[in-house]
Amino acid sequence: MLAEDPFDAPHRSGPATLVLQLGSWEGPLDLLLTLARSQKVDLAQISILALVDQYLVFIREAKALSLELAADYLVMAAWLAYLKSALLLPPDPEAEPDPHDMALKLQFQLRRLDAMRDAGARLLARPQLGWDSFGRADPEGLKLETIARYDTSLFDLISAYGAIKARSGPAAHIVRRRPVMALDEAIECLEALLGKSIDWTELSRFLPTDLADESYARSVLASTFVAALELTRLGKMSLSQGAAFAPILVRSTQ
Amino acid sequence: MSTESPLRALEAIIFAAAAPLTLADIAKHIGERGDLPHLLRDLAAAYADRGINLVERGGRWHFQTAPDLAHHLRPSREAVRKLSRAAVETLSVIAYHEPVTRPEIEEIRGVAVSGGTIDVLMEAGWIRPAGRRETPGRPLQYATTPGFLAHFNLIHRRDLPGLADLKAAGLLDREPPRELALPFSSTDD
Amino acid sequence: MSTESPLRALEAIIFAAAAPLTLADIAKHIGERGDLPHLLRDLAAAYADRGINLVERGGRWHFQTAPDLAHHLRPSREAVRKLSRAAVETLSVIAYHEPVTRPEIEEIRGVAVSGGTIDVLMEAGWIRPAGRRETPGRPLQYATTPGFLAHFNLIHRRDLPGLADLKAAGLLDREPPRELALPFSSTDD
Repeated sequence: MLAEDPFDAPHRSGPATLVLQLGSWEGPLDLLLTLARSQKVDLAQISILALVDQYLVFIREAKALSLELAADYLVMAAWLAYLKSALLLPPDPEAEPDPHDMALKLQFQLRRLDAMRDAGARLLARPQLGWDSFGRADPEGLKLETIARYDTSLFDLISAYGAIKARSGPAAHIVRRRPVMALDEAIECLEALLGKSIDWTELSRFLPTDLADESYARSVLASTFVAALELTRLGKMSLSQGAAFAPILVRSTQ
Repeated sequence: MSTESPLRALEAIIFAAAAPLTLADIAKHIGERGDLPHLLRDLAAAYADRGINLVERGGRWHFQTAPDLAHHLRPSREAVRKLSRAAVETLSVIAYHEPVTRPEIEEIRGVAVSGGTIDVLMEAGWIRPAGRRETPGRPLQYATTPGFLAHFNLIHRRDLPGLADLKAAGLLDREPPRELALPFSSTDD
Repeated sequence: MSTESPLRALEAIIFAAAAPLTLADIAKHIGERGDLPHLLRDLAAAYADRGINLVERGGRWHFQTAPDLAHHLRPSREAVRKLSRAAVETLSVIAYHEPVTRPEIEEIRGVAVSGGTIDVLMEAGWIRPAGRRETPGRPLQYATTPGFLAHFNLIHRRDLPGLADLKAAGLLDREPPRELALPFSSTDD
C-alpha cells in the first residue's frame, strides 16, 4: 500500500470503519443509525450492546484525535454507557426505567429514522411533476363571472331618503350653560385668601361652603386644586399631604 | 414503442408548451422527421370532436378548448345581493335630486360618499354620469337611468313619493319602522 | 347535444384550469351532477394511453403529460434544485406522520429542525400548517398539501410508498412502545 498523505488519509475507526467526519452526521441518532447498519443485520435484530460499544469506541477515538465533539454526542455517549451498565447488571425488577425498555426504545427510534430515510428515498424515486410529467404551462384559466342582482325595493329606497331627511332636518340644539369656576378665577381667589399666611392650612378651608349647585361646587373644588398646583409651581405657596387621601395642606411662601 | 408513440409525444409536447409551437420548435423535442405535418394533422383530427382541439394558428400549433364550450369556462351566475345602506341612501339622494353632484350628495347625506358606493350603483345600472355642472370645479353630476325606473317599477321619476308623502307615511321619523306596510311599499304594485 | 357532451365539457374545464380542480370546483362550471366521479373516471380511462393523462391527486384533478415521455419534455441541462437531505427527511416524516408537530419531527430525526427546512418545504407548496395540537404549549402541527401529492404523483396519502408496511410495523405510532426519555428527545421539550 502506498503511503498516503496523512492529511488526505481518512481516519478509520475500529469496528465501524467510518470516516471520521462528524460534520456529515446529523446528530448522534444519525451516527448511531450508521453504526447500526454496519452490523449488517435487520435493525429489529440489532445488538444494542454491540451498538453501544461501537458508539463508545467511536467517541473515544474522536476524543483521542482531539476532534471537537458537539455536546449532544457526549450526552449520548454518557447515556449509552449508563444503558450498557444497566443491561449488564443482573436484572433488577425495581429498576426504573427498565433498561431493556430503553434498549427497545432506542431500537424503535433507529428503525423509525431508517424507515423515514427509506421513505424519503422512495418518494424522490417517484415520477415528479415538473421533471417526469408536466402540467399545462399556459392555461387559459377558469373564471366564474358573477352578475350581481340587487334586491332593493322601492321601500328601501324611499325609507332611506326619509332617514336622510329626518337626520338632516332642522334640529334645535339647546346649549345649557354649565356653571364652572374658571382656572384664572380660582387662582385669583386662592391667592387672595391665602394672603401671607405661613401656617399650614387645609386647602378645603379655602372653598366656599355655601354653594347650592353641586356641579358648580365640584368645579370649584377641581379648579381650586389645579390653582393650588399652579401657585406651587410658581413658588408662591407650598403643598403638603401626609398620606394618600389625607387632607391637603397649603401655606404661603411669600 | 408502438406506432402511436409519435402522436403521444406530440400531444405531450404541445400540451406542456408555454406558447404555441412551430414545426421547428416541435422538431427540437421530437427530432427532425419529414412526416411531422402529417402527424400533426392526424392528431388534430383525433381531437376534432373533443373538448380540447389541436389548432394551427399562423404556423404555430397549440391546444385550445372547443369554442362551443366557452359557456362552461366562463359561466355566469346571478348573485342576489343587498345594497349597502350607504348605497341605498346615495341612490335615493340621486333619485330625488338629480342631476346632483357628489359634494351635494355628501351635503344632503351629511357624510362622505365613497367612490365604491358610486361604482356599485353604476355597476347595477341604476345611475349614470349626467354631464358636468357649469360651476367652479365643474363637478360631475349623476342621474338615474331607465334601468333604475324599470327596477323600481316607476313610470317616471315624478312617481317617487314626495316629502309630504314620506312624512305622512312616518318615514321622516327618526327610526323608520322597517316592517311598515305602505301603500307604495311593494314593488309589485 | 350528444351523450359525449359532458366528457367534452369536463376535459375542456380541467384543461383550461390554472390549477388542479376539486369535484366542487368542476361542479361550479358543469353544474351539480351525481355522476361526476364516474365521468371523471371515464375520462381518465380515455386518456390513460395518451401522451396526456387525466390524474387525480389528493381529490383534485388535472391533466399532465405521461411520465414516460419526460425525455421529450425535460428542459435540457436545466438543473433541478436538489432538496437537502434534511428537507427530504423532514418531508417524509411529515408525510408519514401527519399531522405532526415540530418537536415530534425533531424526536424522530434526533436533531433540531432548522426553520429553513420548514420554509423550503412550505415554499415548495408541499406542507402547510395544520392547526395546533391541544397539548401543553399548543404546538403547531404540519401536514402535506394536495400540491405534495400532485408533485409526487400520488393519488392519495394512502399511496405513499410503504405506508401500510410501516403502519403494520408500528413505526408510525405517535407513542413509541413505552414512554421513555432518550437523551436526544429531550433537547427541545
